[in-house]
Amino acid sequence: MRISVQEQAFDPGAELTSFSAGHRNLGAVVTFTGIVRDLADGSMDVMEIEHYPGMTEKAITAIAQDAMARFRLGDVLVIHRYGRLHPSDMIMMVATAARHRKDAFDAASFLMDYLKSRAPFWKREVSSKGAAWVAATDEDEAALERW
Amino acid sequence: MRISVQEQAFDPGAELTSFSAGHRNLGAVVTFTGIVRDLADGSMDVMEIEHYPGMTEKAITAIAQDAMARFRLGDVLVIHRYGRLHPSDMIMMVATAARHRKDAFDAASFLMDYLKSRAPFWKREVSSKGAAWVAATDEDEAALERW
Amino acid sequence: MDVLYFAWVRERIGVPREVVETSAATVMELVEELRAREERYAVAFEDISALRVALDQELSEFDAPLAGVREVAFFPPMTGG
Amino acid sequence: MDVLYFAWVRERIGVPREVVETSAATVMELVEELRAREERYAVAFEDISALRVALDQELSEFDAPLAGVREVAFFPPMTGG
Repeated sequence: MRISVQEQAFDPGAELTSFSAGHRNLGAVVTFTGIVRDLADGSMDVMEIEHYPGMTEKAITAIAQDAMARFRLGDVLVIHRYGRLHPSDMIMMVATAARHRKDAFDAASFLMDYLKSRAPFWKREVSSKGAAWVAATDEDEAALERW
Repeated sequence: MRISVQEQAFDPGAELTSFSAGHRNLGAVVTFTGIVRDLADGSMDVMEIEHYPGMTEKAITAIAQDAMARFRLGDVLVIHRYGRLHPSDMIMMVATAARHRKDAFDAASFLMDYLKSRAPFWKREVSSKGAAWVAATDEDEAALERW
Repeated sequence: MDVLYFAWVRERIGVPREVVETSAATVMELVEELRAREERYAVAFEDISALRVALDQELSEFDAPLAGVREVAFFPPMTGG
Repeated sequence: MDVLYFAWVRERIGVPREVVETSAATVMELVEELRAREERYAVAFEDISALRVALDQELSEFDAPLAGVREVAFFPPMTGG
């Protein structure tokens, strides 16, 4: 299990390569990569991601441990950035490895649902027209209910 | 949309890097990578994957088009190998890109469920103790019913 | 008509493909003709529920008509992914 | 007690963290004390349903006791991922 909360960019491809290498007993690797989306009118300059140092690592570790306990997983990776990002930058990534595809898929969805609403990050979209905090959605909160 | 049925090895990391590059409007990329699992006693020498040239490409293309029609996707990638593989080799990969994570996850699961039971591949596990064709499971057939 | 065999169906019949002259109207009639030919066909087609069929590279059913079909393939349930 | 603010709560209050001397027994009592202090706190804590609280870096509830707590953080619903 590896958790990284970092300001610097990461390479999802290189992460997938090292995460999936050398497994003789895990047949399924699932990844999710989150990418900064531009605003509808293409005006975004920067996405600022604020977090709560200390709590962030603890919260993500607890979510990852929960995933390891709920699903039959061989390994978990979570990388999440903070700081100033731009459209098409990679914000975060999760990877799960399991013997069977259902565990790998379910665990990756579970991790994303919990990271979305339970990891202390806040996003602010800055464009030439101003800045606005991204609001949490009822849909994201509701997504937790299926687990 | 890219479909590749190939004998040669591929690099899932490099594929993820090129698949996820440059999207300003797709926030979510999901990948599944299938890896050859050894037999329980660690005795597998080779996994031979046979396919039906011509039909394979058509069947996978139809499955990918179905995914594009059912989910709000920006892009789909499917790579599937045939020939002689060894434990820990990458057999196949799917990648999906969408605005939202649910579409990307659902489409990747859908693709896997259909590739498993509706793409004309057959696997044979060869070990020092003999060779056996991998049997389809009721579970894999049942997985199609949720779509 | 080209008839193709894959996986253990191919192994039992001993060839990956062959040209078959037939006036069978349906897949099932073709199966009956093949079964009657030789023991190896009878063995390969013993349990139809364990087999799948594709007509011109599209999955089909054993009661499907063969009119206009150029390529028939028999194989066990697929195990991709 | 260290009190931390994040995102628009931080913006409204104007500082990311401060030390608060309090004898509040619960989070809600602390919120009432802060609201009574200055307009910027009243504005930040206007709608408690739009806020979340963490005690010593664990998500908690507004009726939770503060006994033994060293760090309280207030913030809007999280938007990770």
